[in-house]
Amino acid sequence: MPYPTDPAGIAGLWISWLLMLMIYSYPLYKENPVYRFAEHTYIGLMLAIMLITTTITTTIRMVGPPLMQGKVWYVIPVILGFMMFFLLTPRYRWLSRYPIAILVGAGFGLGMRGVLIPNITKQVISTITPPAVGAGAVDWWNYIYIAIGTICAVMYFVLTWEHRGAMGYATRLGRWIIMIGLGAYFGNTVLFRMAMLSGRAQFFLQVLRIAPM
Amino acid sequence: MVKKEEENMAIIVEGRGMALVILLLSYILFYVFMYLGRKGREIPVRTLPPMAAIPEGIGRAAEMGRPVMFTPGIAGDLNDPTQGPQVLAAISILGYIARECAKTGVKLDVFMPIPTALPLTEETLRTAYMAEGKPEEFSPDMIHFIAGQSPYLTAVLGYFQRERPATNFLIGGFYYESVVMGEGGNTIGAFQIGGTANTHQMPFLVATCDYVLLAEELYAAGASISKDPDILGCLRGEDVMKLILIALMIIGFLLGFARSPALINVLRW
Amino acid sequence: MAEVLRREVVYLITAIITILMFIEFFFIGTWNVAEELRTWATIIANISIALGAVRLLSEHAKNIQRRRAGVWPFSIWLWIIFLVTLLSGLAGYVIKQDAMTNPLYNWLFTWPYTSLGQTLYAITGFYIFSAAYRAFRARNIDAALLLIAGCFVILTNAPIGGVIWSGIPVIGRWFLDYGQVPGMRCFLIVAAFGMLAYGFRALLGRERGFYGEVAGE
Amino acid sequence: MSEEELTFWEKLARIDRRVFYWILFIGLMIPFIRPIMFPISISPSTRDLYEGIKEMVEPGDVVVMNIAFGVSAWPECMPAFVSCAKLFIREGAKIIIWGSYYDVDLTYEELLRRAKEDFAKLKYGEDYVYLGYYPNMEASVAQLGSSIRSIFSTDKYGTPLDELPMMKNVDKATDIKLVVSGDTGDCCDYYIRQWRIPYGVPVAEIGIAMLGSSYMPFYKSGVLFGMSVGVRGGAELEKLIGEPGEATIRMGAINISHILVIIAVVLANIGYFASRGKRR
Repeated sequence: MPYPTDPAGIAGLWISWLLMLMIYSYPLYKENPVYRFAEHTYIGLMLAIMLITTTITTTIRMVGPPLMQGKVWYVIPVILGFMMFFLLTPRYRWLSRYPIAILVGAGFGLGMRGVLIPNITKQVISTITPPAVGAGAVDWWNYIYIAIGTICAVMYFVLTWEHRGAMGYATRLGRWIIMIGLGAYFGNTVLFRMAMLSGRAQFFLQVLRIAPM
Repeated sequence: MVKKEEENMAIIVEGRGMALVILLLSYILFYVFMYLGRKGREIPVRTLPPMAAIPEGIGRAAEMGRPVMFTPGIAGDLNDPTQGPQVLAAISILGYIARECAKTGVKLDVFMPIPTALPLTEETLRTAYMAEGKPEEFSPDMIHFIAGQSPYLTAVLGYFQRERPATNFLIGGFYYESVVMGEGGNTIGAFQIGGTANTHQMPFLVATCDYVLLAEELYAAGASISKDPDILGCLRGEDVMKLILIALMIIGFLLGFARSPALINVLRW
Repeated sequence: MAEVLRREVVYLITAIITILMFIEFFFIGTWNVAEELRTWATIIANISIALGAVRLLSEHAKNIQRRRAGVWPFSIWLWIIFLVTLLSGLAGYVIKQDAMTNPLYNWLFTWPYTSLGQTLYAITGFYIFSAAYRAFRARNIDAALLLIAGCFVILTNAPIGGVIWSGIPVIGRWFLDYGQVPGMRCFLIVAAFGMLAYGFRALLGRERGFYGEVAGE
Repeated sequence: MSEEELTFWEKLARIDRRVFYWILFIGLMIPFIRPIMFPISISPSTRDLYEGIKEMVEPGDVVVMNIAFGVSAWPECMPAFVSCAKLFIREGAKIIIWGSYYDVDLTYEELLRRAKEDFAKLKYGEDYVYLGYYPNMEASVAQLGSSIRSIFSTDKYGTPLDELPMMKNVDKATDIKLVVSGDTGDCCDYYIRQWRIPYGVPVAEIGIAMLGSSYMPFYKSGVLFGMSVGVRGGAELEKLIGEPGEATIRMGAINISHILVIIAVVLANIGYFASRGKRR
């Protein structure tokens, strides 16, 4: 985005910059009214934008054309959708369970049928697929590591039997394997958070025209 | 002609047979163990070190004469299908913590940022103190309700500095508050027990807590206290499935050295 | 009767829809009902997103009504900014069929909203850094393994790691490409069974948190 | 002497956390004033993403770019997403853009702005379309796989899909060559479960770095054909398409911040073991 030249753009840029500093006054200084002000500004904006994009415009776009074509039954999901708001009234709260039942049924039905192959069978297949012909010692080591690692890690989550004897050793190894996984996850989390923060540091400088926009 | 008939005979979509087998087998196992659980068969949960450490943590607080803090994190609304069960399990564990606290006379402070879980929390604490014969020691003021992530964090960190709790329980559904509270508790030298099923917060709890309940362990810990036969039965069913999978993987792993694709082909069915 | 409508019928609907989704997936044939239901679910979900907003807004309205100390002026501000954004967006939508065509809405969206969103999302970076110094200690084997793997990955993700010592990216890449796989794979498998169990209890009507039953009637 | 050492570490441990926040924030600014560049190696998952697209996409194929990240995750996801769009355009693909995050409109506009020169060669409706927002849930993604028209009967601007030339014969997942999903959450899971498995549509992921860990088993088992991990993946893709951009510059800040984190962890642990050894 080039540095804005119109007054509205310049005002927007500087207001954004100020709002950023208001938020960072919380970690960099302490909790204060200025931070609260910026936080509430965000929530207000977010709610309005969310309502406009989702509930209002998308519903009209999704339901309008079929209704025009004479598919009258499209009124039913709209009514069901608004029945969700009965959650807010203690007396008729139970009415909201009908739309929830559809959402939960579709959600679990699709979720359960969906996880079977990618999460279970594909993972088992990938674990037990040996390296290609002509693979070196490193590939075989990785094959053994992943297979034994997965077996021990899954065994760690066997929760209704005591881990005694050989199983005890296996599950201890399993926990260490899980920790290595979480360690890599942690390393990636640092990358994510720092990338986000660097975006803000860059913006800080861009507004002051120290860094190119 | 014969071929066409064969095609008509197939009713299961190609490549999804094994998935159906896993689904049905799991359901049968879940049902059988749920049924047995309801009939009164006890399903044990294995010793979880974090659970075993709870009395130790509370004993420490009693020795030092300082309070114990519990918080379930901000992520879980009870109606949320992924976060809700975590909070429910956490509240079951809170019941156990509260009983231990009542027994030893340690002050318990609960920081609860989830409005929907408030009545249940109060009920759990009241029952726990009643069960230990000390209903007069329970007061709703033990539950500090604070809405909003930043006020919640500020309140907890302020509490750490003021009261210096001996033991913190960070068990439930967490967002980034896990880092901040884990660090805050560490700085005051508190003994910390964490637990969550949100993968994105597990590393922080592992790095800052002395004991951590990971993923399914949280549900198992909760069920081991609430003795819910449905959850325990399902856990046992899941375990049997996991053992079957482990057996398959061991066989497949060994077959891998012989480069035999037999098992892989079966799984692809 | 009313009690049946409140509970059993609801559980039955959930169960039927769940099973319908299974049938569509596993068995050959065309299943128009399942497709229709998914469109319905999409519309319902789309409308119900407003529920969270309504809840939050009414909470802030209560703050204003009760003059909750230290909070209510902010709640008023939240309502003002909400209404301004909503009305400007609606104006844009009504006039030109696109909310973004309204200059005020576009401005609020492009500048304050974007900036605040990115700022709030990034705040955790600070906490991770101070926690790294003050709390991330190898207090036991678990934490030690986590930190060792973590440090190698951190130095691999940053190109400077390879400049410090050429072995770092080699080890770090191993952690990323192989080391973490069994642990993460185990989470996938365990989560899948957890979902099957949870869904099964929902199918039988024994898991009711999401209907709002636990939170009190 | 050893007692002095103890107090030294203790003193260090008591430094106010805000000192660290300031060090970090100022440290992050340095690379934007004075760039710090080191060569970037390409990771296998990013290479597979790049080569997979080059191999699979023929001119005229229809691909989907799913925006499941918000404005708030631009610094992390946008560079890779933009590079990917550029790559699609070079391969002659026709692009459908839609998204499941409510501020998707802004992300779409930013995508057009950042890849302005590439999109200038294309014609809306013939080479790319923008369908707008759909709710982020499994049922919607599944239904998009069965029939796009049952969710989007028109494009974002109200034109019926049948009037858009590139959408004429496109309605099901099987009409789509491949999907690239940019994520902060679990939307890619839905594409895996509802597009990849039932219809065999190749799916790739451009996600925040944490998803690089959670989706690694999917990539390893061939469920995802490629994966770009956070801003680092963005920098790698920029290198692969030969247009170093935002992510490449940002790697300087990544260098500084990562080194700071490592120093912090190392110091913390030296202090911890020093004071613990003393106590014994």
